[in-house]
Amino acid sequence: MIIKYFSWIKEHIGKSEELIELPDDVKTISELINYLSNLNDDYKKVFVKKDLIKIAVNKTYCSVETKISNNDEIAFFPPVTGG
Amino acid sequence: MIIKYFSWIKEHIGKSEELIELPDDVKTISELINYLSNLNDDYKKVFVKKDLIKIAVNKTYCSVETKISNNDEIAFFPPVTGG
Amino acid sequence: MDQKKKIPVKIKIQINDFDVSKETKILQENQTGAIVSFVGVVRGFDEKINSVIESMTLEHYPGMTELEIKKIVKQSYERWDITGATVIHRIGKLLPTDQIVFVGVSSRHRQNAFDSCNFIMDWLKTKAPFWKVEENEHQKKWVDYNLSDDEAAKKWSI
Amino acid sequence: MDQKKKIPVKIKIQINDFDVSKETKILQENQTGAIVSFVGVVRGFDEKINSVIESMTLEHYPGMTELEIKKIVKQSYERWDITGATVIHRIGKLLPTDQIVFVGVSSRHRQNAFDSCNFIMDWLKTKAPFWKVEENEHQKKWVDYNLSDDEAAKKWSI
Repeated sequence: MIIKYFSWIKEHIGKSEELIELPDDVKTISELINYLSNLNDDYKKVFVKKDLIKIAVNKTYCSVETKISNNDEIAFFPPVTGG
Repeated sequence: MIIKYFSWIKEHIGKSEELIELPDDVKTISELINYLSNLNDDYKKVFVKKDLIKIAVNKTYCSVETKISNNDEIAFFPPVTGG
Repeated sequence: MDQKKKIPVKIKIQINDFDVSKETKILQENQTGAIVSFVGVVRGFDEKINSVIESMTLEHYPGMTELEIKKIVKQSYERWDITGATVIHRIGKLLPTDQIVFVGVSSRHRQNAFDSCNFIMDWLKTKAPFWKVEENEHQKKWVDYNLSDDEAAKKWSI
Repeated sequence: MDQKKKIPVKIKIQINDFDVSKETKILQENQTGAIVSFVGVVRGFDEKINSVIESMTLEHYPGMTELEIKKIVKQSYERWDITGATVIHRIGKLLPTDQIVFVGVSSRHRQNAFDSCNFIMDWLKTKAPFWKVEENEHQKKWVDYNLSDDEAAKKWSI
């Protein structure tokens, strides 16, 4: 699974993109967030701000309940500020 | 008094502008319209379409009741179609 | 709202074409974030009279036109917080796809720019003394005014 | 409304500047009477954080940005009778008064052009994945999103 990070989330986590092998018991975005948060404090500090984070699966907005698989591209980013 | 005509009104009356000496008993736009309509048929044919004619005194919109004097510039024109 | 505030206002009635980029750039300055502009264009067919338009000629009432547009722009900047406004209207003979009118408004906030530009166009359509005559090889026809333009202006309830 | 109708749509994400005149001209064709365009510009001061902006850098999510803008434009032309739409958004480093975004919509009737351009901007502001960071000699600050942008988008009730 590819995970992409943008804006201040990218800076807090220290990378713009990473490849992970999705554990079998991680089946939703919500479970992925828990999994990452337990990896280290950088993730934890980002994901406690859950209300400020938007999520996309395969370049489409989704919610924390969305089901995911190892082939998906996930993105975490703040509310957008373009225009 | 200067009277200006625009668009199809100018074409029907056959001139874009004329100078007239305002008779003493013509004190409003309404009276001016009656006065002109009695001059000849060209005016009469235009001014029967009173509802389709806009009026300005000294370059400001006005109504048929507006008082006028010999120093004024009057204009008769159809509803505008610019933009 | 400060009734005395002055903003840069440019009003031109001209035969020549205008350059939308140049006019937009003039409206950009340090504290402007948004520019909304309207460009009106000569169409090649008049659906109301089902007729091809080969050319169009615009006449106006010199002096009164400028006064009326000034009034409309003044109402616009008294109502919305805008930083600049430009109105350019062409006169004379124009061909299909030619630009007729430019209305550009700048503001710190985009909705003010959208609303005041929309307002200026609606009022220009019903108040500024311009008249169009549409021409083709068979006829010359003064354009009838649109009742819907009166309705459009009314939505601003002034 | 014909759900299958196709109109010319141009969507570009680019580092380079754009030419408003050129983009407006592309939107003009025989049966278009009205073009409404929005230009967003970098401001030199951020009032919310009371800070001078010396430069701004825009990043985006390649691929998703284009998809989201396409969806917004599609909703726009399914809702209004428009004849063309162009969205150009710049990325990379920009300076005060630089142009950031162009949204242009053409239509036979001006109110459709005003409304759909306004709609596209409101939705682009809340959906298209761009992020701005404001820079000056003392700091680099990711721009906070505006709650008022969410409110603006809601007025279209979709």
